[in-house]
Amino acid sequence: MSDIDYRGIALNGLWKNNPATVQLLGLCPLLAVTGSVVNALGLGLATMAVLMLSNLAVSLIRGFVTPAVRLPAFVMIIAAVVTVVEMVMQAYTFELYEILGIFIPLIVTNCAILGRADAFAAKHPPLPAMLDGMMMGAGFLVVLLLLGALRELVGEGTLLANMHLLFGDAARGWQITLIDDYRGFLVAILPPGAFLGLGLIIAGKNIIDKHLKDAARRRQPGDAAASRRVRTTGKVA
Amino acid sequence: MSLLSRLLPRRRFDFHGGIHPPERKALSNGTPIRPGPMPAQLILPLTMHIGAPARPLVQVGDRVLKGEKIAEASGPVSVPVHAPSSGVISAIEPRPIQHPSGLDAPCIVLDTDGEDRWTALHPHPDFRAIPRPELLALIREAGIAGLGGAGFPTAIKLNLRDNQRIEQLILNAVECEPYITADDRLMRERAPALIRGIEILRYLVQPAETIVAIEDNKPEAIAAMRAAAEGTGIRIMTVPTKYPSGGEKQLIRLVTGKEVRSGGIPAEIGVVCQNIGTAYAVERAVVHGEPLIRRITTLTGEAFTQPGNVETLIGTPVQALLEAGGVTQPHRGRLIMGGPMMGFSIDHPMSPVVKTSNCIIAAPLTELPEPAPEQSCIRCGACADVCPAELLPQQLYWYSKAGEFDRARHYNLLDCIECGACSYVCPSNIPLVQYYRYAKAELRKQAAEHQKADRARERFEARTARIEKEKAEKEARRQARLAANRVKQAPDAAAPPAQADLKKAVNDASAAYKTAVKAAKEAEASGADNAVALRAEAERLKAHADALKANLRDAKAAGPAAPAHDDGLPALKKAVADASAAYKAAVKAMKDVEAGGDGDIDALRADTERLKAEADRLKAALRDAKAAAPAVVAAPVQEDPVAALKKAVADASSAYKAAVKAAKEAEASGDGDLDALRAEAERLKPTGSKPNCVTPRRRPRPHHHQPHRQPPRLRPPAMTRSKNATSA
Amino acid sequence: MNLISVTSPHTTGPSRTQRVMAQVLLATLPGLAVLCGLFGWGSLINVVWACAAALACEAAVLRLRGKPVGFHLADGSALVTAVLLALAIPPTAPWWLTLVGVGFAIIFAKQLYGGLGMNPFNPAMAGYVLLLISFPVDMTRWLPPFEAPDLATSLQLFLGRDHGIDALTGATPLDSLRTWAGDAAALAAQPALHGTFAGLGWEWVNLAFLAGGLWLLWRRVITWHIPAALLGALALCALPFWLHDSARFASPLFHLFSGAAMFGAFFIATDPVSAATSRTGRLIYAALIGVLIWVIRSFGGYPDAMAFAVLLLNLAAPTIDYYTQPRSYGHSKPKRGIGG
Amino acid sequence: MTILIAVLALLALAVVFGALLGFASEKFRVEGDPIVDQIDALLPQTQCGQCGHPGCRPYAEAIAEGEDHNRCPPGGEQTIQDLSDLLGREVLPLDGEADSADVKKVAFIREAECIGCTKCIQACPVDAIVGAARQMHTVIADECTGCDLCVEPCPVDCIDMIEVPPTLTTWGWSRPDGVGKTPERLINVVNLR
Repeated sequence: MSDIDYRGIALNGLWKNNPATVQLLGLCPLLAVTGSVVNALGLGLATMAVLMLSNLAVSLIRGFVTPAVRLPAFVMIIAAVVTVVEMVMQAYTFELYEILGIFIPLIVTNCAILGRADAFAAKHPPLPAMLDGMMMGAGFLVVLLLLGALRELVGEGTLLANMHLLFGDAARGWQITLIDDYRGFLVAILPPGAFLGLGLIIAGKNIIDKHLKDAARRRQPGDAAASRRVRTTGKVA
Repeated sequence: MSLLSRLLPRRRFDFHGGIHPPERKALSNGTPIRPGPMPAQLILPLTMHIGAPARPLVQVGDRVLKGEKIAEASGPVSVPVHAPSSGVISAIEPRPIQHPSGLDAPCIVLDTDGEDRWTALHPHPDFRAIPRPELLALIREAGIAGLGGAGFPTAIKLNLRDNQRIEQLILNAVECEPYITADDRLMRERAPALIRGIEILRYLVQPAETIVAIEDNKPEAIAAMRAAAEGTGIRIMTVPTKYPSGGEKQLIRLVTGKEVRSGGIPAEIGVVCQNIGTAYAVERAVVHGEPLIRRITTLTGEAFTQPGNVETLIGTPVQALLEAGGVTQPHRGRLIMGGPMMGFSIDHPMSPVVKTSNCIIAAPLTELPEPAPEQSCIRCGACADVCPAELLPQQLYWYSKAGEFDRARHYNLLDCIECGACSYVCPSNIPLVQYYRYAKAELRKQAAEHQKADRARERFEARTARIEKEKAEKEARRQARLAANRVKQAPDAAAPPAQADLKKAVNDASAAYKTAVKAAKEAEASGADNAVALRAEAERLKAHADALKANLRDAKAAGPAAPAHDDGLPALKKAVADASAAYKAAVKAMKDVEAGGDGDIDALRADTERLKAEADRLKAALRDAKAAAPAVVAAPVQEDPVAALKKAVADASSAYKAAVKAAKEAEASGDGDLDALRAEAERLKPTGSKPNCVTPRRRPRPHHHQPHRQPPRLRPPAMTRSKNATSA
Repeated sequence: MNLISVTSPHTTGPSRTQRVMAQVLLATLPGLAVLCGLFGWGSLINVVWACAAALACEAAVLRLRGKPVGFHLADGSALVTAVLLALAIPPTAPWWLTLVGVGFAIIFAKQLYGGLGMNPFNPAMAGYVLLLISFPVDMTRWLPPFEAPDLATSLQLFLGRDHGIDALTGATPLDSLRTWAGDAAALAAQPALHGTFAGLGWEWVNLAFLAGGLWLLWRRVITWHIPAALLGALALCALPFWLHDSARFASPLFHLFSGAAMFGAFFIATDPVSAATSRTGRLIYAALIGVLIWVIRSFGGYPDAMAFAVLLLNLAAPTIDYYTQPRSYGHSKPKRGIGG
Repeated sequence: MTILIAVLALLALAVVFGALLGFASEKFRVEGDPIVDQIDALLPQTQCGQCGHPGCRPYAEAIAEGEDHNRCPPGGEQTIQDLSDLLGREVLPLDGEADSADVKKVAFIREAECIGCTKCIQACPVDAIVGAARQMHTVIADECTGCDLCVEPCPVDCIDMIEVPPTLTTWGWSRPDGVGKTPERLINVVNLR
């Protein structure tokens, strides 16, 4: 564990092992709150903060917790961190807190967080653990934002509406109306839209991955002509 | 079968599903049976039936007469082959035969001489004079295998166990497949002979009632059979025209309402089912003494200019029949042996007609066009509606297609009779039957592979064990050589008292080894899985004993030791405690084994006795020592013999426990848990730091209460020895 | 010798997928004719447009999936989906509405699941539900019967020109019932509710679809199980409640002949791909659809419920099949579990 | 003070549940799942060593300890799939050389050329070669797993791997080509052994 591959951690969280599109974790809040960019951003940031803090805490206690009780311990840490985040949001972005409602406390049950605590933070020192939390959170946030933007755009024809909920009155003018006089495609805002949208995002990622893989294979010189031990040298008479 | 059931109108039964394909029987049923051609060459496959191939009795160049046996049955499920005409055997070699695979199979090729000279025949017009077993042998020797279906040796079907009561003998004259009219014509023209054949079958199985089932689309045949059966008590029963009512299981359901258990045979429910053509062959064989060398085969399909039924010699190449039936050459389209539903296409026109070939269809593409491409299944469920076995063809299709053969089997794939009704109705042209055949073949393949893998694993493990053993023996020999050298170098000395205990330990260890060997042998004899592991365990114990022996030798070499009282009371006490703990453990283990029933109780009991004696002896020694030197200072001058003794006792008891464990495993022989044993061995290994060698759950209780503490490490014997050697 | 060596059976029955699809299409003609007669050319225009859109979508996806386009297009399943969907949406639907619905039905509900035979949901109904929840206003704008607009108006509507459309529209019988349920006087005043024997105009639509359905039955394209169970269950549910409180609950006759009951029973629920397979299973499946239709119509948020009921039971179809497996010959009881 | 109580209460809960869990994990410990046996059962038992282990069992042990489960050419894709199902691991492409087909092979010694060196006997993992020093060797075809481990050691190169053709008893039907394919010649012969 002497040299930590920070680049690998970042890549892992953002792309290769993205919690939302690859591990398919934490889909409940993901699908529920991504009706608009601001909701997505709010929940994404909260999740990211929780991931970082919980990973840090778990990493710090990793030497003291026996394997048998590690999960309850992790859950307690995560619950505490979530409570903190919830209170902060209640204090500073009350309206958003109201909109996101139950999904803030529900971050506790986001498997991505417990998963990272158990799979990574419990086995690594604090700094990489925190970075991992940040990157996983960022990966989650990116997917949330993408899905939020997609659904907001298709459903309402706008982007970045109601950003003042998160950034204060200065953000009121940020709204971009891409299509004037848009009739609204309601299904995108409704729950089915979340499933369809996420499905499309995952499909898109898989397509890109496939292309990358093909490209990588093309770049490599063909070593397909490996020696075959089996020699079929005859036929039964 | 009482008066009541005779008075009541007979209930009509039906089977699920079924289809009504165009019958197309008028093509061939209008003309009388005519004799088949006499080809220049007859090809007689050695497998015309289900079961083992027949064994040739002739050699190339032999001259044979018509009806002469040229190949004999090679097992219980097998039938002989006879020469259908006189001539010379020109070859015994693989030829293309009547098989959907198109593979070649060994055949006897007979060049006919045109004389058609019979061999001597032995007719038995009065079959009732022959005892039943002899009649069965006669039928078997005549080479009769079911003429309607798969070709199962008839004698086996008729050979009933003594306690078997047959309610119904059913003669299958349904002929439900389209096109085929062989049985129809046979019944129309030779009904009296058929009834005679049925009487023979009746005599053989002694059924409560005999029923000839004929589809209601053959009125002439029904009339002829009714007339011939007058006064015999044989019931001629018409069944509605529906495919596949001629399937054995379907017919039984149709006639009796009973169902043959999946995987069972009709005789279980008191039914014997025979094809009507078989009855004719039986009549020829018994009454005329003529073996099965010819059969009625329908030549049909629009490619025939003279379709009809021919009485053809078995072994006639299809090509000769095509020519006899006036098929324009070359024939383009389908050439089918059997009916259009269950027959198979033959790709080689020189394939011969065999005992089961009831029909040759030569159909141009206009009549039976090329199959259309398979389309997506739309789950219409038509296949399930027509399946006569009441399966879910669609599920079977999905599973077969996806390679989930176990699931297909779970959905009773093996009950599929491959009648083709599902494929017939499928709107998407899915070759369902082939999917099922493929899945069945894969299941067979898996079973074969599994069997083969198991055998390979056994052989591999046996080989590994053998190599291990050889290695261990080599190592033991080397150790012995080394020790011998050392003994030579050191001067012999009188054994100090402590050595007696060491000796004892050696004895114990070798006894444990012997017990283990015995257990292993027993396990091997009973073919238990853990035999190999037990063997390895025994080897380990042997090495241990050897090491202890070496120890003893070393101790001897170390020269005269301090007097007995120098051992110190505490050490002796400890030894006593250890010994009694071991004894208690042994008692416990013995009780366990006794409770378990079998196992090596005697050996264990002997062991226990031995341990008890040892404990007693040690106790006595302790008493003596106490009496002799009440004031001796506890601290011994010389530690080594004590340490050695301690170690020896501990080792012996651990070895003993291992042996107990091994015995227990042997007791559970059969479902031996190799892994547990391996883990055990692993734990016993010198690196393992656990003091226990018995599984935690079965740990003998006394251990917890004894002051005894085993040394925290179980050294490998070799190390123990070297340590002692250096310190000595 | 030029022999074809193929597996048995060597002969096949007359049934073909293409023929099945064509017969379904033919059987919709009476219904389409009556719809056109009552509500103008909108339905016909939409049917044609939907067919074109469906073929295009199907061809595009098949191409992307690397499948033989012509071979799969030829089975006619895309056309059936398109026609059924176009018949279900209002004749006032503009072109883009149809396009979105058909596109979703073909691309998402059918091809993404693997194409014909693999889709768990009825594609036409999936497309319909998508439109219904996305564009509730457009999807409930039916015209009053017997006041069919001329071809030009229909075309204008189809092209999306708002032709004072709200002035043209009227409530469907089921809509009126839902709005005024419980108020006997108001119900009596609703002309839509009082046709010859059921909802005004819609009774003829349903009769036409019934005729088409009976023809399908006669042609053995469908079996009686699904329509009979569906309609029977719907009527049976409606009967006691109607007897109990006829001001709140509609009569069985009204239920059967005023909405999409006949269309659904003969054309939608009978889709073999997404329905249950066994005969018993089909009876249960269709009866549950009937019950659900009545429940949603009487207590739910939408006036008609064919699409929702069918989709819900599509979900349940595998389970129904699982519990209605037949007992195979020679076995004492049906196999359970999935094996493996 | 309130915070302190809350913290203490939580801590107490943590301790109690921790103790409970610890106790339960000792008390209800599951005896080691013989996963190795399960893996071993899925391996084809050719004992060919192409995975780099001396036999299937050692490879099964290695897989249980985390080695990739895609190193078994005789098992092919199916074995990888089965192992993935068993272990809950990702399906990996077959490592190294892809065995060309399902073709079953057995070793065949050209007996005229055999010098009786016993090298192949030592190499055979299933004791399927019989012979003695300076005596001609021969392969028991029924026991041969077709692993070809005997081919390499032979100093005179007298061992062939030969395909086993299907016979009437080992014959099986092939899978139809699927949707869109005209079943022109459906009956392909598949060898079952």
